[in-house]
Amino acid sequence: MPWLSDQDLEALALTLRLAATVTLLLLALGLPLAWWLTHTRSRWRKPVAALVALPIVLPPTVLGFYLLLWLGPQGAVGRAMTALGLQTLPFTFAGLVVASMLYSLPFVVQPLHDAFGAIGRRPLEVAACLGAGPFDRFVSVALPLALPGVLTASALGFAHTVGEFGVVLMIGGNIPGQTRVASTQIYDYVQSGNYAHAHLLSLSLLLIAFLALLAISLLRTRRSAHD
Amino acid sequence: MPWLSDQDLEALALTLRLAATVTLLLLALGLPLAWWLTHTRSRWRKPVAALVALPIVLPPTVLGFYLLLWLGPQGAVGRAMTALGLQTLPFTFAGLVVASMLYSLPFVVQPLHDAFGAIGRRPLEVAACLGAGPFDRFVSVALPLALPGVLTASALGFAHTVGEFGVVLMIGGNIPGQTRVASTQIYDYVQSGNYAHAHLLSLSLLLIAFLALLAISLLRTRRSAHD
Amino acid sequence: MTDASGLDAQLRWSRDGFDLDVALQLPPRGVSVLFGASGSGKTSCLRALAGLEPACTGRVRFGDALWQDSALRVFVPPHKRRLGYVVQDAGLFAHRSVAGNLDYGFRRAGRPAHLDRDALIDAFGVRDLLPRRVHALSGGQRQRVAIVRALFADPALLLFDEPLSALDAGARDTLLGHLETLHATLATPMVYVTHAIDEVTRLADHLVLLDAGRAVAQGSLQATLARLDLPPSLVEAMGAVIEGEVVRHHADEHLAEVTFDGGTLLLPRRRAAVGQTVRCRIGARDVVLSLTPPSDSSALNHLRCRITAVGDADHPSQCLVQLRAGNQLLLARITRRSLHALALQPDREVWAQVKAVALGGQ
Amino acid sequence: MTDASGLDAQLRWSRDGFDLDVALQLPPRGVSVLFGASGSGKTSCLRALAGLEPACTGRVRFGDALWQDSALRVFVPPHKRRLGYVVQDAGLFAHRSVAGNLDYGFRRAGRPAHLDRDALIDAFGVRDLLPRRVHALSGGQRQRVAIVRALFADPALLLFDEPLSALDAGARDTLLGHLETLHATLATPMVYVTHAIDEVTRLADHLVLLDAGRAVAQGSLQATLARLDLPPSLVEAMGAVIEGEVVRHHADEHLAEVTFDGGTLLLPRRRAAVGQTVRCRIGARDVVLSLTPPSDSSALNHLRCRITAVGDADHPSQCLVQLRAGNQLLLARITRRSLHALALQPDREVWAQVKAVALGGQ
Amino acid sequence: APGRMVIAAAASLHDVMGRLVTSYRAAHPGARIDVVYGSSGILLTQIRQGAPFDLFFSADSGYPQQLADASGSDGPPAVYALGRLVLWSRDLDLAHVRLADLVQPRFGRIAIANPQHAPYGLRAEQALRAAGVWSALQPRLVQGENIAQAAQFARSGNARVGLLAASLTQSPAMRHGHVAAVPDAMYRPLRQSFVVTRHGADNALAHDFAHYARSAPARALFARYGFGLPAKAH
Ligand SMILES: Nc1ncnc2c1ncn2[C@@H]1O[C@H](COP(=O)(O)OP(=O)(O)OP(=O)(O)O)[C@@H](O)[C@H]1O
Ligand SMILES: Nc1ncnc2c1ncn2[C@@H]1O[C@H](COP(=O)(O)OP(=O)(O)OP(=O)(O)O)[C@@H](O)[C@H]1O
Ligand code: MOO
Ligand SMILES: [Mg+2]
Ligand SMILES: [Mg+2]
Repeated sequence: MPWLSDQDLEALALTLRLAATVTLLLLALGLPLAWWLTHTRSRWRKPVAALVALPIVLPPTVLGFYLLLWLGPQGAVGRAMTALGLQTLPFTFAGLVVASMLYSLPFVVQPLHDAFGAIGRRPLEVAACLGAGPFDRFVSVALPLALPGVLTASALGFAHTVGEFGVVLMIGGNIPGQTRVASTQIYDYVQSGNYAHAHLLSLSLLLIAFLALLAISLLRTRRSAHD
Repeated sequence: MPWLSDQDLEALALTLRLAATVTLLLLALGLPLAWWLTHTRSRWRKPVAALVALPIVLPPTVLGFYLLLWLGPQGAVGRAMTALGLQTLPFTFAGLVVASMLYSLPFVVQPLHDAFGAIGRRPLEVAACLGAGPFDRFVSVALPLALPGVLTASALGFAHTVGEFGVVLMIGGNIPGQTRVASTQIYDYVQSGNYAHAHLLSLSLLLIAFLALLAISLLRTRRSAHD
Repeated sequence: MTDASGLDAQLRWSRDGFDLDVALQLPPRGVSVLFGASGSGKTSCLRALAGLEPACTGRVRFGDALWQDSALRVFVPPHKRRLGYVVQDAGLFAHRSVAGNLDYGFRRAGRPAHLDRDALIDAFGVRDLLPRRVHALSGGQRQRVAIVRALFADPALLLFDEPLSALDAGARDTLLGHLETLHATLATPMVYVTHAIDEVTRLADHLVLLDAGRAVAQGSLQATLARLDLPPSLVEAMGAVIEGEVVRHHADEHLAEVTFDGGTLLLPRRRAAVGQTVRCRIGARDVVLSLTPPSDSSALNHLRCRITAVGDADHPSQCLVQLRAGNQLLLARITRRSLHALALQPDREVWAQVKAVALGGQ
Repeated sequence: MTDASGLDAQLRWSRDGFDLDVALQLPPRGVSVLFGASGSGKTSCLRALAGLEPACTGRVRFGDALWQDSALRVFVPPHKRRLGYVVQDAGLFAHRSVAGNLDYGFRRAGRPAHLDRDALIDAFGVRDLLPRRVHALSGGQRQRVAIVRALFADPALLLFDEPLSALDAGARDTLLGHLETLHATLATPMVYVTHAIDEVTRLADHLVLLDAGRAVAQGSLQATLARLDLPPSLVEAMGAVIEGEVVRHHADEHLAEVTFDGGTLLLPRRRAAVGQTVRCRIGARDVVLSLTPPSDSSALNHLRCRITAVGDADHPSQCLVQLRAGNQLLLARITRRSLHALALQPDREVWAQVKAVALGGQ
Repeated sequence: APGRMVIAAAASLHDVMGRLVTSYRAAHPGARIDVVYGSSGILLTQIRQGAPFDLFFSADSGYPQQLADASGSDGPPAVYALGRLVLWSRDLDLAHVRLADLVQPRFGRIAIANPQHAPYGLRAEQALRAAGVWSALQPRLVQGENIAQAAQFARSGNARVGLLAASLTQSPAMRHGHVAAVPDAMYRPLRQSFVVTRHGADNALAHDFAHYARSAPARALFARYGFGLPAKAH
């Protein structure tokens, strides 16, 4: 039985770093977005909601392909970045973050949207009458009441990024320590017939994920004991 | 500008058939499962919940790889199926359905779980006192009240299956008319440098998905006008 | 009271900081009122009776049916108990219109043909609401819909949790009237939670007083309300409930003459016909005592009584005088100053003066 | 009444099948009660005043502040109106303990030092509840927590939507007393929705009668309640509200002697000291009229009055007699039989007899 | 009789296999012939798990040999073409550029296929080692999952240059780029082989196509796509 190689550990660490970064950024983006979607009366609501949901249907490889074209030196975004003296995003950690965010956005926004919707207007009205402004209400009432939804969103976002493969494959370039994550590493093992290593790394990934999910599930139960 | 080839149409049709089949089966499986998770006091609750969530973190190709090993003629399941005179699942439509279900299960169960939880006990108690048995309560009270969650679950399940790539590639074998869905077809175009066809097919996929999501979003709004 | 066909419950239930330990024997007909302060366990009792709290142990028998027996591991789930439970906050289904809510229990009861739905809908004034979404109802409207919905389920036992507390006086009066009629015609026993005195006196046949999770007194309304040792929360309710026969109508004055064992009363005419038995409550605070029969006063009713006991009231300036007119007990609440001024004491004969209008609103 | 420092609102709002069109002028101090049948628009008014219904057009001015003017496109959001709004169903935060709920508005009001929180907590009996989860509260407990939470927010205007309807008589009485004390000490004006008559008579300084979305009458409590043309829903409430000065205490009999313009009354002693002004309500149904001053009767109070008018009551057997004692208007509800037997008519002198105990519970 | 067959082809055969099938189909109207592309390693795994592929065209001889050793094939592997590695760039003139020159920063990122399992990737590594720049280039190497993906990196400009299969650079999409040959001596020869799988053993069409793949017209096509040709069999 082999043991996890340094490369494996590196890939695992990178995976976790990527997933954590993406999850945090997605929450930072998704919370206000879902909130806005729940409460706005703007006529942009439906188009924006559909737009946010779109990445779900795009196969990750397709999404990755278009990102490669757009973010690359010939693409619109890439040209702009080059003009600004910035490095283009493909084959960088930042690029993985951007792509994974795009890819996982709907899986974070959707549960948040549902959770915010389920709160109803009453607690927010009560908070307003107790002197809480909009942002205050969001933080002190909406967030805690939507906690199960926030946890679900985090879990889905995190897990989805850990399991991310197609996008990473397309714009990652498999650079050790930078863009070679656990999923691509396992794939490489499988491809080269190195099943023992593949099994081991898969198992590690599963274990980590299981622990993370268990932790979240415990948080949920503690919270739902309040109902 | 090329037009959609017969192969493209075939792949699109197969994709929709797959996604619809998987979504329906997942709802049939996920609704009772989520319901059970919401209301059981069994000590199996948390392990089952974590188990259901696990597929999220598995990179789809890894999941596909293990399914290939297990369901294939050398695998445990495959051997059992062969012994029963059944065809093994890999490289068949049925195999894609099974794999996609496994892969998308958490994305269906999680929103359902949240939605059922948000209903609270009160409407169910009221229904019980009005003479509704457990199944009746589920159908006549829980389901309609959880409708936004059911729609989200369907949307995520459907879209996730449409966007499925890694699993399909691994255990589907990308066989035209049988297991070559739109996502793998696009990947093929991209790999052979046939970008025009890739763009066209991606666009078609997006359009279909956009319409489906828009329809669901309209259903949601009609429903949330009730709040 | 060990009536085998009524509701017989022994409920025991502890949860953080609150212990319920109640034995109830409720008659198989009529209205049993659970009365008690906020937090005394009224709702908990109803929920346990309905089978909504499996954590509550004990025994519940309703008529021939054993609903729960923790010792025998018997537990009939709520939907098999044929209940009509109106919860404290109405609990309407948000996903159904008013009509859809009403229909819910009706269909599950097998669309009982004997139910006059139109009459109930009109009685509770919900016809105009039928197509409405429940979110667009006012608090009182919701409560009315919830009552009708429970009745539509053709229940064997009605459980009402403060069903009228969200209603205005007018609507309440109307609904109380209909509830009175209902319980005369439906023969469905009702357990009724309230903290409104007039609901107690108008509806209750049987009264259970709850305090801190225990039943401190229970019995028939008459026997319970004329007691001198009730807790202060009941003082406003105290008085006599008299049942008598309508012997004559004074049509032009819209008055009814009612005789009972202890005398004759004139009261504002009600729907009751001559020969019918009616119930009327004489509140302790509405009774004035005098030593001689009063003349040229607007108070129509004067009953000759004998003082049987004197007790304390809730305010030190006052006392309760228990009187007997024939076989009927009456209560009067008067000031101690008057007690002394008139030298009232047990066995003394007095005139109890009661305004007819004080007998009207019940 | 065009008091520039009170609450001046002109609300117009149509939604499926219900039109609200109300003009309110409420005084800058004291309690204004909105009274009306279920569905008459009471809650809608409060919500509009709180700024929770941006769809409602019109104008709302509170003191110097313009809260809303649809014409000028002014709309101050609820959290800037310094409100204490107790909603009909308590609306506690499920994610916070009772203490956490209380703290919410307090912190946002900048932890006002002048609030005596302990006193409020004890007054409303919520000390034992502080660590509890709100799901574990009974209906009445929730309502009390909601009241204290609103008071903790140090509001400039209190909006109470049937805050006591979930409470039992004892708790209600206590709370009403505290609300009375509060409004005397806090100087915070209160708009109070209720359909309970005793809350109207005990708390209201100003009364607004709502019917089908319109204000059918408004004015001071005294002026409004002694009118003979009120809608039937108010008949039970009718009567006089008398303000007089405590001139003596009869300590051994626990009675207080109160003089007012039209005479002297003995009533059960309350906390008020000699020299203080107290309010007491004499319900129309508690007044007995006689032609001669009664003797040897337990009714302590006899006022010499002159009949000013006779009107219809809600039951054909009865009528309302309006009387004047000094400058004070009284109402008596008597049977038409007595009216004729005693030949009562305007300008006649009569004795109005009132039991002291009938003046006690207020 | 018109039959049906499925060909599993290595990613480096994109385009050329399509042409080959088209020309073969002209002589066999009515036959349904499908091509499934993938990296050679994955295709092998799938075949071993029962994939219904009749023919397996690998990018080297090792994978087909493994299949043959596990008696998963009908007969031993046969070489159909010799793979060639080239240096390709979208916009850099590669005239006179040798592999050793790649250390110059102006060449930016360099795309190769994954050396762990893509035969072309392994050859790229060998060539770069032979040029003595393998370690120096490490930070600038980006790996595609297979050689077609590496080509895509280069074609989109995300990698300035790529070490690609010559066959891919002959496709219409890449014909306009700049190409420099990599001397054969710098890497072990890529003897691209195929087998008829056990699944295809009874498929007459598969055997016929196997024959066709070594026929003169097929060899001409391979040559046109930049492959070297093995010595004529039989
Ligand atoms: N879910 C719960 N968990 C723990 N304690 C509870 C729970 N619900 C109620 N209680 C407590 O049980 C006691 C009885 O509550 P219950 O609701 O039966 O009172 P109630 O008599 O109906 O009061 P009210 O008139 O205010 O509705 C109260 O002290 C309350 O705090
Ligand atoms: N969201 C809504 N949409 C449409 N109509 C509504 C809505 N909420 C209430 N109504 C209607 O507006 C009218 C006034 O309701 P409101 O809640 O103000 O009455 P209320 O006087 O407070 O009654 P209650 O004493 O029963 O609480 C009612 O006829 C009600 O049906
Ligand atoms: O054609 Mo390959 O198997 O990617 O080198
Ligand atoms: Mg209760
Ligand atoms: Mg209301």
